[in-house]
This record gives sequence, structure tokens and C-alpha cells, in this order.
Amino acid sequence: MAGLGTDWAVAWLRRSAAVVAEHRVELIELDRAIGDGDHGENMDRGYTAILARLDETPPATPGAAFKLAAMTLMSKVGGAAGPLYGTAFLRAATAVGEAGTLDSGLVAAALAAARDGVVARGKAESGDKTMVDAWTPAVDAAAAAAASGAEPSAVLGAAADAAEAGAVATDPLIARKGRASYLAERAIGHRDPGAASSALILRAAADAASDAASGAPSGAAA
Amino acid sequence: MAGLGTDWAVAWLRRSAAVVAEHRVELIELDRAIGDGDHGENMDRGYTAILARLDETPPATPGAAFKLAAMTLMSKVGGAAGPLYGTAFLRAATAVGEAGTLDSGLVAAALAAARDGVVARGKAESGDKTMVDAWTPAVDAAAAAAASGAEPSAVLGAAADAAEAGAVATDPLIARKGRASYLAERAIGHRDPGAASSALILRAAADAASDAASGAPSGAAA
Amino acid sequence: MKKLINDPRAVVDESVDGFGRAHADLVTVHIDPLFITRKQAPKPGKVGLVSGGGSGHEPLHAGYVGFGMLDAAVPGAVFTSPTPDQIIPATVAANSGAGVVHIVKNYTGDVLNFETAAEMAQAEGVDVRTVLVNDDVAVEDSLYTAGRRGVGGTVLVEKIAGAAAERGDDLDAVTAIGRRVNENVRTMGVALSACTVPHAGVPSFELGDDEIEIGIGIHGEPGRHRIPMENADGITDRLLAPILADLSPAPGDKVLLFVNGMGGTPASELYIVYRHAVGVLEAAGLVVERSLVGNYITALEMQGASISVLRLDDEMTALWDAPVHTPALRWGV
Amino acid sequence: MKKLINDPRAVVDESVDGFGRAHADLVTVHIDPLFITRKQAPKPGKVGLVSGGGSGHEPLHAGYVGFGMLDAAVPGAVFTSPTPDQIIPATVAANSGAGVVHIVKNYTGDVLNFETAAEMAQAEGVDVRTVLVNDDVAVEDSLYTAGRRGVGGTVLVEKIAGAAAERGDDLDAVTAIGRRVNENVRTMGVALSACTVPHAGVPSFELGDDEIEIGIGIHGEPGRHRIPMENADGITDRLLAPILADLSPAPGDKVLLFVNGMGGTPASELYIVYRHAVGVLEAAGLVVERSLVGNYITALEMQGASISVLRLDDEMTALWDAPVHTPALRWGV
Ligand SMILES: Nc1ncnc2c1ncn2[C@@H]1O[C@H](COP(=O)(O)OP(=O)(O)O)[C@@H](O)[C@H]1O
Ligand SMILES: Nc1ncnc2c1ncn2[C@@H]1O[C@H](COP(=O)(O)OP(=O)(O)O)[C@@H](O)[C@H]1O
Ligand SMILES: [Mg+2]
Ligand SMILES: [Mg+2]
Ligand SMILES: [Mg+2]
Ligand SMILES: [Mg+2]
Repeated sequence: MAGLGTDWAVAWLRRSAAVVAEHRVELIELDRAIGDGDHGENMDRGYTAILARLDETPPATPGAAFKLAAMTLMSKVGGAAGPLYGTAFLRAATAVGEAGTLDSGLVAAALAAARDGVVARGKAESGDKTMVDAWTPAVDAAAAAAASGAEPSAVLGAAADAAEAGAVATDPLIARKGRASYLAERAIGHRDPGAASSALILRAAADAASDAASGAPSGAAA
Repeated sequence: MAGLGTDWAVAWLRRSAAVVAEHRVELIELDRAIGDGDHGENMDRGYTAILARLDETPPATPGAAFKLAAMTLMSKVGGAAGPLYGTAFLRAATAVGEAGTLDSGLVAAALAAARDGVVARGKAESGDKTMVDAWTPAVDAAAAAAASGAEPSAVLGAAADAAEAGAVATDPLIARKGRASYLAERAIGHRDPGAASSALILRAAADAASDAASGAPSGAAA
Repeated sequence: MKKLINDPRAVVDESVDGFGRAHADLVTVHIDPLFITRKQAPKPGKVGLVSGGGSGHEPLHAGYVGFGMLDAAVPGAVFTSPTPDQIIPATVAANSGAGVVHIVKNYTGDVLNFETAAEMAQAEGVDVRTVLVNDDVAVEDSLYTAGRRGVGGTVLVEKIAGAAAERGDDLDAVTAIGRRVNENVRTMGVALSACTVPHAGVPSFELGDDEIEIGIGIHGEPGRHRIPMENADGITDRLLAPILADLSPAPGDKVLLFVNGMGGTPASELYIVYRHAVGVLEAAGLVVERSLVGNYITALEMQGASISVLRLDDEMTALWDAPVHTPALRWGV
Repeated sequence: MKKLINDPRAVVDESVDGFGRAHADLVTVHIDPLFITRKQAPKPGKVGLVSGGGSGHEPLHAGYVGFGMLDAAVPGAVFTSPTPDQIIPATVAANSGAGVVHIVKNYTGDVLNFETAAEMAQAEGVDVRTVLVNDDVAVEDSLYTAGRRGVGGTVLVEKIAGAAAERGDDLDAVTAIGRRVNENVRTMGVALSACTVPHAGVPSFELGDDEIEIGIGIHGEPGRHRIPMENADGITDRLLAPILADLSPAPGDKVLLFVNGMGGTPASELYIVYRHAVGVLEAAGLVVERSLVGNYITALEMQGASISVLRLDDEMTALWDAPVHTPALRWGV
């Protein structure tokens, strides 16, 4: 069973940057509907900065890659998403420690730690129409997959599937956290932008893992 | 040959008020195209005030009616048109003096004095695309009609016809006075709002005179 | 989108740069990370005041850096809260040893970023307190939301807490007066048009030709109710009703009335709103002791206004009247 | 048309009423005829300063009534010059015996109405002089037009002449310094959008989504050239070029740079324009000694800006710096 190494972690971040750039306008539109229209711009600014830092100081371990992402997102994204994603990656880094490769269990643990970080910082519960609604199903699916002995790439695939479904499931909700909460009923029918970006990023993780598993060049954009 | 009395002068002012109110938006539109869009509003405000003052202190002579109009337009219209029309009526009042009725010669003289007042105040020449381009042909036509022995109502009819033609003839001109002058070539193809209001007012004078001649109730609105 | 800008992504940097040049006698602009400090070093021993938030609300916050108000301001991207790596050095710069008060508008992003920065500044030995501003009565049910937003009241908190710091109040006292202002101020806004965030390029929401948003925030986020256009007096009534219901002032109370323009509203219209608002407050038995009318906390070029009512006590009034010398607010000096 | 107004015809009356209430410490509003005077009677023997013009340019002129600036302001209907029956009593009220200076923007309506009023005030024994402001370089060919319009420079004339009157200069001296300011200031404006006069109800001109008007006036009258949208630096270059060509300052000259918002432009954009303008002036060898950035002479809610450059001499600089205390401009007091 192939563990996921630093190459994967770096490929994940690069692929995320590409995917976020590609979906920038879509995320802006989602946020414009029930927030303030900056989510796509914020995330794009953050991941663009990650690309630059990956070139400057290539990380030596998956944990170092996560930490680099955490610090960059924290200092470049701003808004609600910056500290939330920053904390998520910081907790993930702590969860994987110095490990050179991540097996399925460690991948699932990293996702759980990330989600816990988001909850600790943002105090949102499931159903509050936030990124937690993408992360929690993803964490649950990853844990189940890992427990059933799936490969790391399959664990991430299950997480991405669940995150996407979770993002879609925010559509009918009333928001109780973040800017969309000011809208009350008027948020119904709109997807939460942070849940959408979380699903994109988790899909990028899974895609980077399948590429790694199938021997495709690491770091290739989507 | 029936002279025009105070009834006619008052009827003219009332009819002008009605006509200006009716064409308020049209005058605003003309001024919006090559000026600042207030001419219809300004004139309407002025003539509405004239109506009120006519009720308060009914004038005893045509000259007193003109003076009432002069003072009211001067104090209520503002902009370029207020002092110009104000001076016009003031000069007309002086020209007719204490006369109880105006014969054709006095009517033509009153119009000439009014025009001279506009020119003295505004320093515009013919062809500058201002109200002078309605007044000067009107004054010339009135003088010719009076010289050929026409009735006062026919003198005013000739003046109104000429003023209307003069207003139309401002369309192709470049403005050299007033706000429209800032536009240079871009004023071409637009009618001067002050020339248009002058034509309306002179037509009201003629209509009021025909009504008086035909014994229609004085002061009837158009 | 037509704006007097160059690269949409350079809007904040270029604007702050121009601001710094225009007010070089009052402020210093620090770049990378971006923050603004007072030119004249505050008295040693003075409590430092730092505020910040997304850009697009100018003159808030950088326009209030100077004598009698803020020691530092931290601008984020347009409508996006700034990041800890900006807030931390601003906090350190504002600290003369007496500690620093963060004045934070209650938005998730601002709260989280200032919280992180405060922890880290604290770790660097700066005593940091936070005054959270949440004066927007448009957000009705704070149990199930992110809580009331910080809007117009922020300007009043910054002025009054700034005067307290300037006269030498200690960290506890400055924090307490800032919180007292927040507890006594309520705000409600209306939008007649949306605004366009430069990087988004399209209006932040669509309003019909005959619609207005009651309870608008300052980020072009939709308001709470959309209603057909009304006249100024009717709108003013709608803004004041929830303010007075929530503040429940007693007859005879003295208040400061603040009519704020959202950026695209002519001053003449603000005075029409002010005129009717004074009448409503006086009819409620209140004494309008102080007034502020103008564009003080904006949402880019949005057309609209907000009304804030602050219940004054004698100390607040004295601190309001105290001299202030900043790019956007100046009197007594 | 969405505006925070009640009856479109009551806009000026209600707005001035609100203004008077908000600034009751500084101004007195006289109604029927409508004009505004300073609350604190000026020193006996001080030359009086009166200005006025159409409404819709707020804070001009009423916002500049007070210590160190105007003694009276006369607002007309929106974009329509006031009438002699307003100007005459304002002139009489501003006269303490030392005479009165009329500061008149060069528009046919303003000129004719102030001229009439001056004659009549003169007949009532008031010595009246006129400073005509005509700083707009957008109007190229003054022989065949009504002449250059008075725009941004008006604010600078009112401030500097006001300071001269306040320090006790006599009627000739105040008139002379006012004229000197006018001779040394040039202005050029741009509109990104039109404005809507309340009683007209529709925008004063139509601009395409990608068009701007270069050389716009302050009445929503069309400008001289319509061009496709450009970035802020490009537009700034276009505004400054005719200003500098006409003013032809010498390297080393000291100037005041005034970037004015037309009403609907965010402050951030004005600072972006300011930033580039400073660069252009410095590259031309000029020294930007003083600056003013903000909404000081507007055209309702129009989006756009104007740039004014005033060549300073030491006396003008000193008078610019002199204390001023009005609703819209205040420093040193
Ligand atoms: N308290 C919270 N807990 C978890 N996620 C949150 C919380 N508040 C906001 N979010 C997430 O942040 C997203 C908005 O991010 P962004 O637009 O970048 O920040 P801002 O709201 O400050 O403009 C929301 O869509 C939501 O998913
Ligand atoms: N110098 C002048 N001489 C004669 N008529 C003039 C002059 N200047 C302007 N006008 C007339 O005044 C009209 C504009 O009046 P109005 O719109 O009420 O005033 P303003 O131009 O001040 O807004 C023009 O259409 C023109 O006929
Ligand atoms: Mg957002
Ligand atoms: Mg006009
Ligand atoms: Mg945001
Ligand atoms: Mg006009």
C-alpha cells in the first residue's frame, strides 16, 4: 500500500492553486449571492502566494508543506476563510508530524484534525451552512474508507465525493455563521462558497493522489 | 381697430403659464441635450409664481402686468433665463408706459424693447443660438405687420410665426453664448431651449389676442 | 464597471500610497505588510489604538489615524479583513508600553484575524484588549447569526476611545469607554444601489429600479428586507424605528445623531435625512446634543445612508468634543 | 431615479433646513428668500464675502460659510443660479460697512443674477466688488463661448480670499487676492457617469458602459470629448496636460494640488488619481506644497473627479494655512 509523500503534498497544493484560479469567478459569484463577493479572489490570492513560496522554499515533508500552506493562507487570504483554512492546515501539519509518507490512517487523521481546527476557530456546527458542512462528511467518509483498508488515494477520493455532496447539501440551508447568516431565509437556495472551495480543494487532493498512484508527473495542473 | 387691454395682458400671462407647464418636460429635454436640463423647470416655477401674484394684486394696465411678470420672473426663475426674460418684460413695461390699451404700433414697440433688453443683458448676437434668434425675427415681423396696418392680434400672429421659425432655425447652429457654447460642434442638431420657450410665449400672446378679438373669455387656458 | 483605478488588484496599495502622500504630515504608510501609523509619535505611556478591516470603507480606518484617534490602521483587501501578519506589527508599533486596544468590527473575518494577531502580539509582550463593535440593529436575531455587525458606531468608538487614550486614560479605562460607546450606539442602513468590488467587476447585488435594501451592511452584502422605493422621510422612519426600539432611550436623554453616507449619496440628501431624523428624535423627547453628517464609513460608491444614534453621557460628550486631528476628522486643533 | 428625497421641488429647502440644524453653531438659515449667513457676526470692519450658485454642488457654497471663509451663501434651485432677491439681502447682511466681495462662477445665469443684485445692493449703499472664477480649461475657445466655467478653483478662491478678509484686508486687497487665486488656478474634470437632477428625473446625459466624458462641468452638462474608458493614470494624464499647458508653471514653482470628487466617487479612487498626479507634477519639476483631496465641489451623485492646480506664492500659502471653521472645511481652530 503506497503512502503519500512530499511530492503528493506539493502536487496537492499546486493543483489546488490551479483549481482555485479556474473557479475564481464561480466562487466570487457564490459569495456575491450571499456574502460579499470576495471568496474566489481571497482564495486565489492565497494559493498564488503558496505557489511562490513552494518555489522559494520547497518543503521536505508533507507536514512542512501543510505548514507552509497554513502560514501563507493565514497571511494572504484574510476574511473568514484565511484564519479558518490556515488553522485547518496548521492542525493537519501537527497531526502528521515529521512523517515522510502518509498512510491511509494518517491521511484520515490529518483531515479530521483540519476539520477540528475549523470548528475550534469558527465555532460552527454542522448544518450552519459553512465549510464545516463539506469537511465533516469528508472526514467521516475518509475515516470509514481508511477503516475498511482503502488506499490513501481512495480515502481522499471518498473524502472528495463526500465533500462535494456536502457542499451541494448546503443549498437549502439557512446560514447561522458568517456573512450569509445576515440574510436569514434569503440564503436558501444558494451554495455556501466556503463549502464549495473546500470540495474543490479536497478533490484536488484526491486527484493528486491518483496521479501519484498512477505515476503521472507530480505537480501537473488539473 | 381694437387695441389690446389689460385683460389681454393678463390672459397672455395666464396662457403662457399653461403653455409652459404643458411643455415643461419638452423644454427640460431640450436643455438636457445641450445645457443643464433646468429650463422647463425654471420657466414653470416662474410662471406658476406669476399666476399667484396675478390673483393677489391684479394689475391695472398692460404695463403693470408686464412689470409684475418682470419682477416675478427675475426673482423666481434664476439661471440665465430669469434675468433675460425679466429684463425683457421690464423694458416692455417701460415701452408701453401707462397706456390702457395697446395699438399695433405699441405692440411692435413693446416687442422690440423686450428684445433690446435681452440683447443688452446677454450680449448675444443673431445666430449665437439663443432666445435672441426667436425674438429678432419676431420683432422684425411685428414691425412689418404694424407698418402695413395690421390689427394688433395679426401683429402678434406674425411675431409668433417668425419666432417659431427662428427657434427651428437654431437647430443647425453652434452656440456662442450660454451653456450650450461649451459643446461647440456637439450643439449642432439641437434646438435652443430659450428660443423654444420664447416661441411658445409669443404664440400665447397671439392666441390671447385672437381670443380677445373673437370675444372668447379672457384668461382661458390654451 | 467604470472606476478611477488602474489594476483592480492594486487598488488598495495605490490608494493607500496616494493617501500617505496627501497626508504625509499626519501618517506614515508601511508596506509589506501594509499598515498605517501616526506620524507624530504618541506621548510615551499613552494607550495605543489600532483598528482595521476590509478596504472600501474610506475614510475608515486610515482616515482616522492621528492625534486624538487611532495610532495605527490596518487595511485589508477590498471588503476583506486584514491578516495577522499586518495586524501584529501595527500593534507592536502602536504600543508605547501602556498596552493596545484593538477596535474590531464584528465580522467573522475581522474577529478571527484580530484574535490571532492579539494572541501573537500578547506573546510578544504587548498587552492587548479588544473592543468589539456590533451596533447594527438590522441583524435581528443574534443567537442564530454571526451576531450584529459593526457599522457606523465604529467611527464614534474610535473618536471617543481615542480621546480617552489621548488624555491619558489607562488600558482598562480606554477599553471600558470604548465598550460603553458600543453599548450605547445603534445603527441601521439603507442602500439605493449596490456597489461594485473592483476585482469582482459586477455589482454586489441587483436592485430593481424601484427597490431599496433596508438594513444594508457596508460590504454590499444584501440587507434584510427589500422594499419598493419610498421617500426620504419614510425611509428615515424605517431606519430609526428599530434603532429606538433597541436602544430604548428615555425622554430627556441626550444623543449624538450621525447620518452617514455610503459613498455615492450627495450631501444634500444626507441633510434631508438628518432633518427628518432630528424631528423624530425630538418628538421622542430626546435632545440632539451633537451631530455628524457626511461620508465617514462607506461602501465604495454605494448610494444609501445609515443612521446611528448614540446615547451620550457627559464624559462621552466631553471626549467627543476633545481636539482631533486626522485626515478625515479634525477639530479643535 | 432613486434619491433620498421627498418632493423633488422641496429638495433645496429641506436640505438647507437640515444643514442649518446640523450646523446651528456655525450658520443661520434665512428663508424666503433663502440664504445662509454666519452665526458668529464677523468682526466689525471686516470685508464681507458672499458666494452662491445653483444647488447640487454641496458642500459648495453653504458648507464654506463661517470663520475664515464666507459670510453668506446663496443657493439657487438645483443647477440653477439664485436670483437677485436672494443675493441682495445676503449682500446687505454680509456688509459690516467695509464692503462686500461677490465670488461668482462664470456661468451666464450666475453672472447675470449677481450683476443685477450687485447693482441693486450698490444702490442701497453697499460697496460691492466681484471676483469672477473661470478656471475650467475644458472650455477651449473663450472668444466664441460664454467663457471658461468656474469650477474647482472656486473653493480655493473662497478659502484664500476668506482668510484675507478675516485678517483685515480691505475691499481692494480682498478682491485682488481673490482674482490672483483665480488667475493662478486651472481645473479639468472627468465624468464616469451622469447625474440626475431631481426635478428632471432622468440622467442629464447618457454615457455608454465604456465611455467617459473628459472636460465635464459641474452641472451634468456634457463635456467636450467623449472617449472610451481608460485607467486612472491615463485619465489623470489627460486632465493634467491641458492644465499644465495653460498654466505653464516654471520648474521649481510651488503648487497646491486639489483632487476633487464629483459626488459619487469613492475616496480611494481620488487618492489613486492624487498619487499619479503628484508624480506627474513632480516630474515637471513642481513642488506640491499643499493638497486637498475629497468631495468639495460636486455634481450631485456624479461619478468622476476634477483636478485643480494652483500656483502658490508665499502669501497664498499663508492664507491657505490660516485657521478656518466652516461646516465643510476646518483647521487650526
Ligand atoms: N464561523 C465559521 N465557521 C466556519 N466557516 C465559516 C465561518 N464563517 C464563515 N465561514 C466560511 O467562510 C466562507 C466565506 O469566506 P470569505 O468570503 O473568504 O470571507 P468573508 O466572509 O470574510 O468575506 C463562508 O462561505 C463559510 O464557508
Ligand atoms: N447670453 C445670452 N443671451 C441670450 N440668451 C441667452 C444667453 N445665455 C443663455 N441664453 C438663453 O437662456 C437659455 C437657457 O436658460 P436656462 O436653462 O433657464 O438657464 P441656464 O443656462 O442658466 O441653466 C438658453 O437656451 C438661451 O436661449
Ligand atoms: Mg466573502
Ligand atoms: Mg439650463
Ligand atoms: Mg470579505
Ligand atoms: Mg441652470
